[in-house]
Amino acid sequence: MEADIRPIVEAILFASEDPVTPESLKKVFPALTLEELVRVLEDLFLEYEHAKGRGFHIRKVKGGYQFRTKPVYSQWVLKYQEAKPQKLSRAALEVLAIIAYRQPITRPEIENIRGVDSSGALKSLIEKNLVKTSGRKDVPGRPLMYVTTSRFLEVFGLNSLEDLPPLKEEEIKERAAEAGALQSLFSNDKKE
Amino acid sequence: MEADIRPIVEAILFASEDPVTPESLKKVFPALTLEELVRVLEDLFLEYEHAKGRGFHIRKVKGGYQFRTKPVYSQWVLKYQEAKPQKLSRAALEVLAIIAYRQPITRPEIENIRGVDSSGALKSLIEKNLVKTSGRKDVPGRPLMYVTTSRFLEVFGLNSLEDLPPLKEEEIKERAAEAGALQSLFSNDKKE
Amino acid sequence: MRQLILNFHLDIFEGPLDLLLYLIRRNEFDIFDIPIADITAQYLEYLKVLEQIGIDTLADYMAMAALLMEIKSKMLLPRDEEEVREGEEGEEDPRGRLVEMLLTYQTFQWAAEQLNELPQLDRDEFTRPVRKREPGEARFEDLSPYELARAYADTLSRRPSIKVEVETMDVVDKVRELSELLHRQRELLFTNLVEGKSRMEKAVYFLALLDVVVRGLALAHQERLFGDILVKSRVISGS
Repeated sequence: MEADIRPIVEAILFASEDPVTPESLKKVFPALTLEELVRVLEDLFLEYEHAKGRGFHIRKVKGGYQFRTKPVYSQWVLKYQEAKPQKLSRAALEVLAIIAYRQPITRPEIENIRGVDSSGALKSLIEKNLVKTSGRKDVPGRPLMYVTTSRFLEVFGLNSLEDLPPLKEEEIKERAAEAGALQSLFSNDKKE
Repeated sequence: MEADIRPIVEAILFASEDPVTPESLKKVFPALTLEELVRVLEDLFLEYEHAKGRGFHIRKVKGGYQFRTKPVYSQWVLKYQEAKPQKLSRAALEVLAIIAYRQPITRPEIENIRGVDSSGALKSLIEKNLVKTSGRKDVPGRPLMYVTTSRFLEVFGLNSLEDLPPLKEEEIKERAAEAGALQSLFSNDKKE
Repeated sequence: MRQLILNFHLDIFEGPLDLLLYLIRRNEFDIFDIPIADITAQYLEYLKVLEQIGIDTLADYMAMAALLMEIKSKMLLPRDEEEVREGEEGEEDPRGRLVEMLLTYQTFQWAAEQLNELPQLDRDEFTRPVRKREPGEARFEDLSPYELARAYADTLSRRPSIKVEVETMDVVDKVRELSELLHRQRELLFTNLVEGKSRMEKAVYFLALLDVVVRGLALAHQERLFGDILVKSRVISGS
């Protein structure tokens, strides 16, 4: 019986983020005693402890068992993970661009420009340390204002925000025309 | 050399969320050729393929290699995690199959094959990131075209779209030809 | 009781083709030689129940009923024997298209089953949950400041164009319509212009109004926020 459940326990260990305790295994194997479950976990632990040429093993943490890569290989794992480029989602890139060019800016203002909810993208940018809050805007509701971080400059290879590429000529004209249309509407309003 | 890096590669695989490609390993081992890296990955793959009593193995996904638990133990893992398995409805599976084999394809084309409105199923597939739009078809009305995503390959554990189970196209044609034969039979039938 | 059984089956049908395939299997019909009168009768039985339940996809089932009845009537037509003898190609089984539809759909039903049998992530297999790394470690792929500038420009340019893209033709049409109206009546109220129009149409009218104002053809005047907009022609009539 115990031999049969070993690969099952191994699969459970493999797929869980936190250390697996004998107690927590009880819910999966109610027919087994705690002692039996401890023995299965210990067997697995020892098997990896004695195995040669493996990149990972089992560690006893917080009263449970957890798969971890071996410390001797940590530099390689880190090297791989750092070399592996992360992708910014399209939404995140857009929000980042708006903040970069319009900072400081509030979330409602960002969402006004994009026309869609941007909380998820904003959150991921903060997690990636590309964007941070910087005080609150002095308008009703006092919304948080967002700015880019120094890490942002680093990632994009910029010396300062002044190094951001100017927007394309046509783009600026287009925007001016857009603003102009609304302005004339406004000024007509005033005139009459 | 290759023997020495095997545990390192194993550690990298073990600590990586996404499938590890030989190309991405190149950055960690610039001195090794792609062929050598492929051989290390293949050796590891085969080792786990032949190992008995393990709870997990290596799968080839999206052109890379990834550790995953073995499907036979899924019910136990789900029970431990107190999670419900992610399942697709039959309608969603049908639409997904049509898109997978016929991409790029428009919604009217999908609905033509299924004979029924498929907007709900399509929407749920887009929400699950299994399907995305890819331009518009150059026909009147310019309908959106749909394709499968790389997440689709990941979820179904496919290396590429070529790994899809072959659609028995020839068989359909054969059957159609048979139908033709029956048609003439039919007209003979009437004659007598 | 019978009704209940029918309901149960209807729930699991994915559409008219699925229902037809079910009927073919249940009756052990030959898909290449479907007794059309028989299957039509059975199909219509089911359709009655569907109507009672009032399902969303009723229209699709009705379309199939129409096709079945069309085929049935064609099958009843007496055939010209001469024609049959002469043109083998010209003579087509009225069921041909239906058989083709059923076969294609059946193929993809089969394909869906194949997909379903593949081990699926988070259903049959699980990856290692990898701890999130510390912020600041991230490297980003193919990103340059220009990427950022393009994203910004794209975002800005997309804003007004969304509505225009949907009904490009309409804006042009509406501009023309608005110009003609202004030419005739000199001034008008925006609410009168868009009265009874769909939301999309209202938006398009508003874009048209902006366009006319930008071209200097008209003046727009709004007394207060959310108030009505008075549009006045600036074109001197008769010139």
